[in-house]
Amino acid sequence: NETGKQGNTSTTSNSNTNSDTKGEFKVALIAPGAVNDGGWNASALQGLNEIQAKLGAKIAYTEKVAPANYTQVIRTYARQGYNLIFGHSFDFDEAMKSVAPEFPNTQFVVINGSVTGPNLASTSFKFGELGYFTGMTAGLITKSNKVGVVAPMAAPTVTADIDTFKEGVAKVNPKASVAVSYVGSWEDIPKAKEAAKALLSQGNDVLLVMGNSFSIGVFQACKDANAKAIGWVTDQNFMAPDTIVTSGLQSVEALYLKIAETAKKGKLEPQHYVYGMKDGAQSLAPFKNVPQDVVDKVQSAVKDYLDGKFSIKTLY
Amino acid sequence: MVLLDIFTDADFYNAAIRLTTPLLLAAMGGLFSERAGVLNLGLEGMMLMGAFFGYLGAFYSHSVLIGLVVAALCGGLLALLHAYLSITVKVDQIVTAVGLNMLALGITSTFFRLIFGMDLKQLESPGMVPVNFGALSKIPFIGHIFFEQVPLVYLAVVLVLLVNYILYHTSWGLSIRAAGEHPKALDVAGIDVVKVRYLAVVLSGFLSGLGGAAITLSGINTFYDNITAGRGFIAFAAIVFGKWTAAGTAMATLLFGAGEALQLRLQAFNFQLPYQFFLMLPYALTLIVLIFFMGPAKGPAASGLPYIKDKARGHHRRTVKVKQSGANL
Amino acid sequence: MKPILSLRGIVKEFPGVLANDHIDLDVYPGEVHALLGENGAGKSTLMNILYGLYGADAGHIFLEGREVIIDSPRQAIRLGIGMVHQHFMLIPALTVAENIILGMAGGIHLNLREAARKIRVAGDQYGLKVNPEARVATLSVGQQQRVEILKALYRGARILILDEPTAVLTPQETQELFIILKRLTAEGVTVIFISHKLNEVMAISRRVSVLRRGRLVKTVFTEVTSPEELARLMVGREVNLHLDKQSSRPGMPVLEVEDLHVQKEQNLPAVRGISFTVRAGEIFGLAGVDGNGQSELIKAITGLLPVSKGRIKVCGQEATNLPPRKLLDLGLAHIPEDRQRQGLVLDMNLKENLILEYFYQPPFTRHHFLQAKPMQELANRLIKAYDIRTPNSEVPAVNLSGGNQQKVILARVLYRQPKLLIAVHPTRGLDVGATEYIHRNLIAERDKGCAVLLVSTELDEILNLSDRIGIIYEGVLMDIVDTTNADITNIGLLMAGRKQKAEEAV
Amino acid sequence: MFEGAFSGLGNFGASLVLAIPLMLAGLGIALAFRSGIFNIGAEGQLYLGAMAATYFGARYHDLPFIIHLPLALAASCAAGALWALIPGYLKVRRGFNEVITTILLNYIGVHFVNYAVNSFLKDPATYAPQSPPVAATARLPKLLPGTELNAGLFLGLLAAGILFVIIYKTDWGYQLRAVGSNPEAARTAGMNADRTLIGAMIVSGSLAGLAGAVQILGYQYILLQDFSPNTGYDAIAVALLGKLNPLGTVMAAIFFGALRNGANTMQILTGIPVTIVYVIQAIIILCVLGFTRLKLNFIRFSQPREVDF
Ligand SMILES: Nc1ncnc2c1ncn2[C@@H]1O[C@H](COP(=O)(O)OP(=O)(O)OP(=O)(O)O)[C@@H](O)[C@H]1O
Ligand SMILES: Nc1ncnc2c1ncn2[C@@H]1O[C@H](COP(=O)(O)OP(=O)(O)OP(=O)(O)O)[C@@H](O)[C@H]1O
Ligand SMILES: [Mg+2]
Ligand SMILES: [Mg+2]
Repeated sequence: NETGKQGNTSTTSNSNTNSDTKGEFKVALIAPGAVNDGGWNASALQGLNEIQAKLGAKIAYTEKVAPANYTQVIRTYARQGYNLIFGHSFDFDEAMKSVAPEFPNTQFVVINGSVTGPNLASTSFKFGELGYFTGMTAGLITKSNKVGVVAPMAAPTVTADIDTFKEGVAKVNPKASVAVSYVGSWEDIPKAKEAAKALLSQGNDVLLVMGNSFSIGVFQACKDANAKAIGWVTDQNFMAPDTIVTSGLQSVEALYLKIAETAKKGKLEPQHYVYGMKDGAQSLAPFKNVPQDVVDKVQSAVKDYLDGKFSIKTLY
Repeated sequence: MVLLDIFTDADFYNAAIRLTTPLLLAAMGGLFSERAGVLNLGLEGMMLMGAFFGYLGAFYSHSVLIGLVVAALCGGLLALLHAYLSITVKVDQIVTAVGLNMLALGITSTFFRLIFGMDLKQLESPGMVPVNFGALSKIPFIGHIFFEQVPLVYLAVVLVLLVNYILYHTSWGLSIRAAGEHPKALDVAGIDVVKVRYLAVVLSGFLSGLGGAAITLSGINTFYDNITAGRGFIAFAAIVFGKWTAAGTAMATLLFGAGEALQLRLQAFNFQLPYQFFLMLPYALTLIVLIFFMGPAKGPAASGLPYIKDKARGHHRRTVKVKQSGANL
Repeated sequence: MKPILSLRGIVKEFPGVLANDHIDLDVYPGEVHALLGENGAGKSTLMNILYGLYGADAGHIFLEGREVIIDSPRQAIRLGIGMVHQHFMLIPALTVAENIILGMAGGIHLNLREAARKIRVAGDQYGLKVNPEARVATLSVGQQQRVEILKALYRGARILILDEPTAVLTPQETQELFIILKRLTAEGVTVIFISHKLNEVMAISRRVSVLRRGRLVKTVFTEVTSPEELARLMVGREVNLHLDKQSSRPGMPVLEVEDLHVQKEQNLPAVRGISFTVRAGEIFGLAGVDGNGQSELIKAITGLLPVSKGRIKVCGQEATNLPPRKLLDLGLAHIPEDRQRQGLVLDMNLKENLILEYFYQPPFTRHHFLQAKPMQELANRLIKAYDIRTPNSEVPAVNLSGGNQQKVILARVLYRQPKLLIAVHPTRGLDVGATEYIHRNLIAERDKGCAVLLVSTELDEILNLSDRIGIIYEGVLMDIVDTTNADITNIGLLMAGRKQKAEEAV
Repeated sequence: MFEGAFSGLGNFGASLVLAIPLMLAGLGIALAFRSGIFNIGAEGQLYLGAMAATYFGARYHDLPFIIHLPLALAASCAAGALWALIPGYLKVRRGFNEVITTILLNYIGVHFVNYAVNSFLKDPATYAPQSPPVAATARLPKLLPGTELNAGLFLGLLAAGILFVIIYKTDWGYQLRAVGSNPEAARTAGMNADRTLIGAMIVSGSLAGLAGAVQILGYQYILLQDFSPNTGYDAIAVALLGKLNPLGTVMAAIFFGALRNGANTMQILTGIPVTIVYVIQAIIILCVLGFTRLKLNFIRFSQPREVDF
């Protein structure tokens, strides 16, 4: 299967050559966006690669799938004998729910979804946790007392963190204001950069960046304006080392691996798994270029939270 | 911060101009093509080619200039294909454009992955830096708006004048307009209609390619799948809005760019308005200005029609349509 | 004297049609050489070959004795051949100057002011006065014609081809054109002149070549021929060039127009207080130079333009500002000015075009469904009755020749047995045979008791057909005269707006 | 890809499923183009149609199937027609070029639907920006178990059949063709060109609205943001490729549906990245274009011409 390998430099996505081998563990990923987006979809592919590496599974993925095609793609994988099929967005709820009963021997998982069934589970992060602590960070390091958020769209999985971000800011810096700008896309780099520039020109000096591929544009704008930025999903510090102070980490890879491990043992419960900081699925990336007292303050708050000294309003 | 501050902040105007530039470049290119009678809905694909290959060129050559040249050439290459299909093979210009846009999306994203892999770190090429006007840039307000832009911005402005000059004051521009209005008359006057149209379409590709490069090479300096995100279609609409004139088209793109700059700033005011309405703003604004401040317009009479040499009668379904569009029935 | 241009054995075949069949033609310097032939005889095709628009299948072209190959208009222009096409090749959206210099060699920069100056000079030289800055769309047809000729001369044409140049001209404009042509030939320009109007050919040409069905029938000296002979050569049979008609017996008023005012697109008055009546059984001719409000008057009567003041009655019923369909229902029928733009849907086939006005009525439509059989029967009947030359009724109207297109409209319009027939330029561009045919039909309608309003810029046509003549000038009806005691000079003067002098002269 | 598109009942069914909206929207576009109005607003009309269908489909739960489904479908038609009426009105009464108004309305419509699923149409039972599922009584029945093929296909074919009859066999279609081909002659012959254009726009918008509805009521069952990107634009190519003929449009829609389905299946079966699939699709479209064009030339060339005069 030579052609199959062309586009995917390091990863292998082929699998059909010996698809009917009994006992083989086959895992498929269906991603709504492009897997090279440096964020949400890319982390799913990494997770998939982990599964291949650690569990020796056969893997395959389909990217840039529009909602109209969800069910068809899910079915095709199921028919090909895949044991575990991931839908990498809350969007997949309805499609998974309708296909899952047709293939009782296949396990279906919706990432960030909420549906469940005999062979259908979903997982979510504890949305809201990261927002609070990144908010604290932003509130502590802002000099203008104005901080901003560049977000793709107002989905609850996004706004939950924006809400707690505001709380976090208010907690440490009551004078500070928070402005939110929605780009309307996860990927439009130029537009996101302009959104960031608009926020920066209005005096905001710390931006939380919640995009996929568009984040790079926001980091550039912050760098140009000597402002600070906070990344999302993965540790994005390497994209702008002097600008990005920390990132809210959602260890999607770990999540995928964990689910695959459970599924391989055949023990995936029909439930809605929620993973948060307590599970180690969410955390803050190492701080860079931040005064030590800020780091200490945030980290002690994290510790207090983990110890149950206070709670954060999360989505789940 | 009050609402009015947006308009007293030079940054708003600076951003409006910045956002306008890619649209303007592509629209100026599209203007040539449309004036010559070839609908160019493929501007989107041509911009995308310019955006990617411009980035690629700059990345490997370490020279922005070479990047820009490559961008123009690659936009032109796709345009050449559009010209071949719509002028020589005479297939429908809109379906052709749909195919070409898809082709451009496929080619650019494939090469992007082949070359840069799936790495999270997006490599940056050199990019354009704002032109240094020395003291001029220091003029308060004005300086920030007009003298702190990347070179393509000035090129775009000059281009508006140049396009106007070419269309109305050169023999070649006259031929272009004739090709769009009445190709047979041009043919009879001894000019090769096919050649004129090819040139106009390829030129539209050059400029759209530059428009694409204006997205990737003015500070972002990187690429991503479908980075043009529909800007080519806006450029296409701007030509209609601008009534097929250089100045009108430029105003239309500026209106759109300003609308975008405005909505991004308005969002920060925490109005109790869903963000989708902000995202709509540039489009709604354009529609409102169109309806309330602009009259109906008429496009080139032979727009969208392939030129068939031996055809004795000039009638065709779409001719009739174009003639009637714009007129009050 | 040696011919300046010789064509030898020119053959051109279109799928199914041998448009030019081994044509030999000699044209001598400084002559006006007329080319005659029925519609579709192959005149335009031959000229298009000469101008490099079509490639000939066989044959040779000699210019001043040397063989030349003309494969593009550019080459033709280089060789000093200029052509004014049957359908003008002017771009309405551009100015006169832009049209004239289009495609001419020169620098990149267009110096329009300089070009305008040169055009004025050239215009003075040949007696072709035009305003170089005017947009072509604003010019009258006669002025456009002048622009076309100037365009050819400006490119240094020594041989000037004029394909039906007078088809759309008024008598005055034709006279002006002839003066210009005389002047040109005096300066050594050779003219090839195509026309269907025998009197014009007789008046202007030195020699006449007649084409029939793609073949050159004969070339004769004008001096030694007659219109009758030319007509016979063209058609291949005797043609009666003179209309016989009985005197009219007018009945009830069918069309009454009272103090009518109509405005043009830019709200300019186009019709200013016109009143007249057309009675059953008479032909009322409206004479006038094109662009004096005829179009607007007709559009107002047929419901296509709003009336701003005054009233119209059709068959005694109020008809002011009625929509077109209501008027058609009252018994009005309309042969429009431009058969291709207003009269036909060129993409639709003959059968469909024949029911354009009454497609929705039984028997053609029942319960909103088109009925194929009645349509077919009607088509068969009308094709036969009106001698429409077509292989079958499925042919798109675009493929019919002008004469046959006009017959389609005539057939359709008369099928309803109208009480009021409005015929605008009904024979424009048609050959003698077709013209005769249309004329006979108009008179037959009149004799059946139909009221006919005939609009034409050709005085001959008006005089031959009408019982009464109204003369329109700048939107005003100058006078109404009886044809029996009409004075041609007087009508001509009225058409030019010289009422005062006309009255003095009487 | 052909394997992916056509092999097996399931895959062919999936191709058909994707063809249904393209078919409906394409038919609407063909009709509008035929009448001389350049409706490139199917994208927005489709989104609003889907929104209306979802609204009525999810709002009621105790209606009988026989009322509920038609109600939801009718709502989608009404919404699509309304969105099409705006450019139609602006063109007929005010003379505005419909190309630009429809493009702008597309963006506005899509953003509005995104707003809807975040607000008044949002499913209160979930956090996701999506509508509640439409009731079982408003769903289009499935035709093939184990696929998404649903009665929407009949809707598409029915629409094509009806449109064919309307265009070629009725007085209204006759008038539409006449107005589209030569409005001036049509007016001179007593036809009301304005009313015809508005009528065509209403039908065109309704069909685009239906194209949105069949996706929701046929297999998606909930309304998501960006649920059907570019379908309205692809449908333009479908209509033109089908030569603005209803039957041609059906064929072209199936062709495009197969391409779209093939793209997904190809990724799965062969591992060819989707980006290369785009390239292949584009080349296929361009080749088909060139091919049909050649055929067209051939037909024209061999047509008998009338002989002499
Ligand atoms: N482009 C064409 N394609 C096919 N057939 C053509 C074409 N042009 C002309 N013909 C055919 O050639 C014949 C001669 O046409 P042509 O236009 O030369 O006639 P004509 O003498 O100029 O007629 P008219 O007096 O009406 O202008 C016609 O009968 C027609 O069938
Ligand atoms: N594009 C074409 N395809 C096929 N046949 C054509 C075409 N153009 C012209 N013809 C043929 O040319 C013939 C006459 O053409 P031509 O334009 O000379 O007509 P005409 O009598 O001069 O009309 P008009 O009165 O409008 O000048 C027709 O019989 C028609 O079949
Ligand atoms: Mg002719
Ligand atoms: Mg003729």
